[in-house]
Amino acid sequence: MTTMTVNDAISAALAEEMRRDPTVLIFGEGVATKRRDLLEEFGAARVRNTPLAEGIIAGTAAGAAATGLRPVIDLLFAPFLCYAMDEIVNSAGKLRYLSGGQFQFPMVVLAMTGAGWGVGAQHNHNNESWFVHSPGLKIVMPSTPADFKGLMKTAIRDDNPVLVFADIALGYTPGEVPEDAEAIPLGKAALRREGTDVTLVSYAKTVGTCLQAADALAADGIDAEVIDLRSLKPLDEAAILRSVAKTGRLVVVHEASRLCGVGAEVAALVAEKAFASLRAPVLRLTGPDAPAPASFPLEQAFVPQPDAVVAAVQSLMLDVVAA
Amino acid sequence: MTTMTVNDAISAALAEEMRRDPTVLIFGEGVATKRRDLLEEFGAARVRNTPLAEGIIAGTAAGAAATGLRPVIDLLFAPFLCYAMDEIVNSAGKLRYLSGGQFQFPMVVLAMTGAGWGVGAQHNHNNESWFVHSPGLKIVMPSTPADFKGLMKTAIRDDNPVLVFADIALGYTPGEVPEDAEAIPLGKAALRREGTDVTLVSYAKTVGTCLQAADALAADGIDAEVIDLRSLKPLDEAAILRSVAKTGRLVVVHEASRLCGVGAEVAALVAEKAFASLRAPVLRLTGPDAPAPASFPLEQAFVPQPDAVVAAVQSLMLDVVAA
Amino acid sequence: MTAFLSPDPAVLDPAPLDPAPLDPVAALERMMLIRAYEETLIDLHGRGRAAGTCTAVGQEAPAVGVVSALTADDLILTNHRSAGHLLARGADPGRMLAEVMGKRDGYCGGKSGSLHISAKELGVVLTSTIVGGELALATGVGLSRTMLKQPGIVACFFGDGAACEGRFHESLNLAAVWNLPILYVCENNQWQAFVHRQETMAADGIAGQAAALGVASAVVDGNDPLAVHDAARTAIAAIRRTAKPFLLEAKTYRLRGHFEPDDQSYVDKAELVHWRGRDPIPRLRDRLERDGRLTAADAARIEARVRATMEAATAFADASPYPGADALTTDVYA
Amino acid sequence: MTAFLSPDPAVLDPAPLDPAPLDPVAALERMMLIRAYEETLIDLHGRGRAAGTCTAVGQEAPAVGVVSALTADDLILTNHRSAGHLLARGADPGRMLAEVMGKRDGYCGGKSGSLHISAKELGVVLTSTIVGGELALATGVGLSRTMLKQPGIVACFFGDGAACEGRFHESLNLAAVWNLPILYVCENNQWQAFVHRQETMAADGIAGQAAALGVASAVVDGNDPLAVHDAARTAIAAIRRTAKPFLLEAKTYRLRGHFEPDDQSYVDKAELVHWRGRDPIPRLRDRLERDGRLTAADAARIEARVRATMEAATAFADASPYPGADALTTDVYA
Ligand SMILES: Cc1ncc(C[n+]2csc(CCOP(=O)(O)OP(=O)(O)O)c2C)c(N)n1
Ligand SMILES: Cc1ncc(C[n+]2csc(CCOP(=O)(O)OP(=O)(O)O)c2C)c(N)n1
Ligand SMILES: [Mg+2]
Ligand SMILES: [Mg+2]
Repeated sequence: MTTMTVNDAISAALAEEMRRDPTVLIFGEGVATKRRDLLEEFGAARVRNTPLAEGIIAGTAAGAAATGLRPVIDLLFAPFLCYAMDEIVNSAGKLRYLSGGQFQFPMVVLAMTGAGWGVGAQHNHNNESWFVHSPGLKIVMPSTPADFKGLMKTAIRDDNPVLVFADIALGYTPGEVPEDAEAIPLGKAALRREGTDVTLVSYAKTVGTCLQAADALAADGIDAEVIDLRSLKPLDEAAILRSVAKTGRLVVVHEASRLCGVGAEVAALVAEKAFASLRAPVLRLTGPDAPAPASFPLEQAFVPQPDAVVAAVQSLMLDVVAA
Repeated sequence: MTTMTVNDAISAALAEEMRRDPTVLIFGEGVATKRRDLLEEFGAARVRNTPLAEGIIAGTAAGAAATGLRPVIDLLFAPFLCYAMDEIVNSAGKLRYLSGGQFQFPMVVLAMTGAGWGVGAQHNHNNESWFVHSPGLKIVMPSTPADFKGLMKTAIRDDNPVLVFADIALGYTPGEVPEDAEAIPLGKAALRREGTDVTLVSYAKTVGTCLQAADALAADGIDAEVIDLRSLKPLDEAAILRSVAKTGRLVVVHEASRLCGVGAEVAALVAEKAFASLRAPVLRLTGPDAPAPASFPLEQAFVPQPDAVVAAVQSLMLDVVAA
Repeated sequence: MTAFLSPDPAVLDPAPLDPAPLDPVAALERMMLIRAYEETLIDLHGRGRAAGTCTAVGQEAPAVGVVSALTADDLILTNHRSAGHLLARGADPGRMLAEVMGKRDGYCGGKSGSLHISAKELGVVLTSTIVGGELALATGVGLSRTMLKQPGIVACFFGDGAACEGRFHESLNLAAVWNLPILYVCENNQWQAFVHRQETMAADGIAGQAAALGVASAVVDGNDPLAVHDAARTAIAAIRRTAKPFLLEAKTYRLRGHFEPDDQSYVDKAELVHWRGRDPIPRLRDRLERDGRLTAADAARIEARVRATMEAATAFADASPYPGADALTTDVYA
Repeated sequence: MTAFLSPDPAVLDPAPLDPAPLDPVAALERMMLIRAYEETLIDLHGRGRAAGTCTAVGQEAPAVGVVSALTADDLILTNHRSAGHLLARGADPGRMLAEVMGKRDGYCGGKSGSLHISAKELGVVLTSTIVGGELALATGVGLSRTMLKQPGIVACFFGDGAACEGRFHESLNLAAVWNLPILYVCENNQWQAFVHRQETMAADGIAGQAAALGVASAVVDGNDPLAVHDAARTAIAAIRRTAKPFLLEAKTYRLRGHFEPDDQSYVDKAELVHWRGRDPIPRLRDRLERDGRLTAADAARIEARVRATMEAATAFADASPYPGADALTTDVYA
């Protein structure tokens, strides 16, 4: 085991995959400036700064992916993906299909999301559900350095476009990473805490929120299970359904806003496929339907907090099922 | 009552609002060529062709809206919105908030969605849920000429950015429109058919699918209620909850793909707020997680059909509730 | 001041295979095949047997002139009016028609339809129906040529309308900075769907915009396949020599409407008549006949051959089955 | 050929109020205030009392030179380095600091923070943190000026990096075609976050790209507020006379890092030293002292005034409360 931060885990995964496969390269605004170690090891052809133009960065990745390379692009902050939606959604996501399988698009898009830096809504927008909704893409959003490393490696090896979202608040969080960390498969959730009374489903930063809430609930005699989705698409439906079959109660927690978010998908999945097990309404705790404010106290209020999770679970435990 | 098509209803709404309010204008690729009657009545300053560049069309609308005009822009097909995501989401959707309410963005974005033309996935993508998920925007997606007219008028008068999606398959569908059609408020669903056994929630083209299914079910002794959402944001939660409280069963139907779609939102809403009334799992019938194919039979198979709705409802009626 | 070197300048084959100079009679036949293909499509649509489509009637010269200047290693990206580029590259009209009709034997198994045909075996990476999509991906294809030390260059066809999209600017700028081996071919046909080019740009054309971004450029008569071919050969030689992109602007005209059917009611009649008089096919045929390089009998033989090809192609496409329902969800993920 | 007229050419006030020529001592004081404001911010950040921020130290001349050439009717759109533009327009440094600190008395009630400040009362429509956002909205603001028959023009500040985004191309092209009264001001400070301009464009600068799109342009020494002011006045006069856009490229340099804190380890030291020697504030002060237009005592008085202003501003921002929790969801919808 080594201890490293999420940012270091991403760099380590990049370095290992670039060493393993000469077709892997990385580019983006400031990539060569900020990832000096990669630049030194792999040279200026494989670690490139780009002009400031997200659309062509993503389009270049898609074109390169279709013709033999495995590009990783860093688009910095998730709102900037707005300039690259066509290349990500209409090209990378759809052209394998439209070509009848002739071309594939093995590429990775990195972007940061989430509150904590006071930079406001043009830098902070959890828009991951857009991509979950769009065909042909895979989406990864881990919460620990070990998962970032393992899933980043898998993402690079995957023959499909994979978006990897990193919550900025996690960037400097240290964690244990196994020395020989192997690629972690996409589509497998992690059971962070076992419990029998309620299932808390989350991903990214708010997994920690759920774990804190679970501790507080334990003091109250309520035994919460915490599932970290890690991969939003493919989604580990089996892990969610298995847990709800056991607990009969579900709260989904994320920072992204509620409407048509990942929480809606998880709730709808359970309302269809685990309906018979459900003993209480399915709750979602999410960011509000508002842009992210810069002001520190407002930014904090934007993100679901442990006490809100505790209160939600307590309300569920009281809930009586009507037949 | 007059009979007119959806396309004519949109044009009629535009003409009436442009007559009423001199700050309303419309522009887009080919708008002045294709809307000759508007051009003749309102002149070249208010009915404009643009260069082929969706981003600047939307940005121009946002800038104009912030400083005294009420632009309507026609971005043609929904996948082209990908080029204008920044202007729609990061500017029009967020800047009212980020300015602390100093500026507002009264603008309307028109786009077409849906199967029926065999043009494939770069013209056909039901991406409305992206915008439902994004703050500061309103989304309208009617199914009848009368609703298109009334909601288009409201959208133009609204002080927020409103996206109006028109399913191309509905474009030439004629329907009755009241002569004195007034603006229809956003956020009000229409009850298209009353029933007691199951609630079918849909919008746009698949409302018709649900009505056909309801007729078939009636022959089977099953009495389906059909709700046409019309406006996806604000969403008429009360109408959905009221209906499910009565029927205890819900099927949501739309052409957009399933994951994080509007159906997920409706299902999650009901799993939270009408849980006690639910007597069966909540089902979604949606397009597949695939780009839209061009081939005619595949394109047809992409869209939920009445017999699938009938089968889904029949399965629900058999379902026994486990407590 | 820091000297920033462009990373890894393109390593191109030092003596690439140069295609033979264009045989004008072969060029004429190829243009006639393209014309016949598109007329067949229009007819099939009129009879309800194919979806509506974009044709490039009148624009056959850039397709034949440029594609005939490419070698087998070169790759092509193009836009919604791609039939000519594909046919000039040797695509099978039967498989193309099958694709447009949504049949299983189409190049993309019927999933593309007319608007996104790609054909890996021909080096056609993309038909983009998103205007500008071909410009966005071309840089990546150029980059892979360079980094994988492949000898080919990239030909990227796009319209004057695409030049209004920001991706045009971004693509040329990146290609210039990264020294990507891309031949940008702007088919300036004066129209952008239902809008005339003069309504969309103050500039007189596209080439000057390329120059301002540091991309060498040239303008050519886009209704003359031989002139286009010569200009393309010169441009490609420059790309191979300098490892830098080049933009060729072919001035031409869209003789039919934007998307069939289209009554062209919005088109200035005098302009249309003017350009009809410059239709590249009769223009080349007349010239060859005047020069004694083509007899009426030759022309008739070519016409018969083209007609036979299209009849066989139609029969092939007709006979091809539709894809099975399972195809709805295959090819989404690798 | 059809003649397409640009619809409704801009109707501008025939004899607009021309601002007085710039008083160089006033310009110096304004630049010093901007510098002091940004230094205060850096200090507050260092002490954990304000979020990180982008400064424009060394770039005060374009802000003061251009904004002082505007009239009260003119509107401003700018980018993430907007403090100078706002302060040059007369913004209250206290309310600006309050905004950056997320306080209720900030121009946007604390919701913007440093990166999106707008101030309707000053005609500042937008600070866009999306690079290129200001270019995308400027055309709409120009259009509303024209259609509502408002006399004002639009000043749109953006960087050399923004000129790499496709929106630059789209914005200038539309402004040229629609005759929009926009003064595009490109502050070419040689940096685009952590990337040097030479790595991002083959072209030598921005002005030539404008010209290729049909937008008149000029280049000016961006470290000389008086030269900038004169160039801006000339450009604005041209905009009013021709009802067409104009691009002014101010060559300058970002003397500090991209976003505080930033150790500038990636910056070429010789280049930095070169440009430090051209810092617009000592440069103007020396010139005024040499010319006998400023005494040491004058300079000291100005410095004291600026310091006092910033102290008062800091006290004001400190005293301002944070917004209440209800503000989280207000101002989302009208
Ligand atoms: C992004 C995008 N916007 C709009 C369209 C609709 N559209 C299809 S072709 C076309 C005109 C394209 O003009 P140009 O690039 O000159 O090519 P041409 O059709 O003249 O060959 C338009 C507007 C589209 N397909 N994609
Ligand atoms: C669309 C977008 N991409 C990237 C960024 C991150 N970013 C912020 S400022 C900046 C550099 C901008 O360069 P330039 O336009 O020259 O302005 P300058 O910072 O030099 O004033 C970058 C890359 C952003 N804010 N928005
Ligand atoms: Mg064209
Ligand atoms: Mg810069």
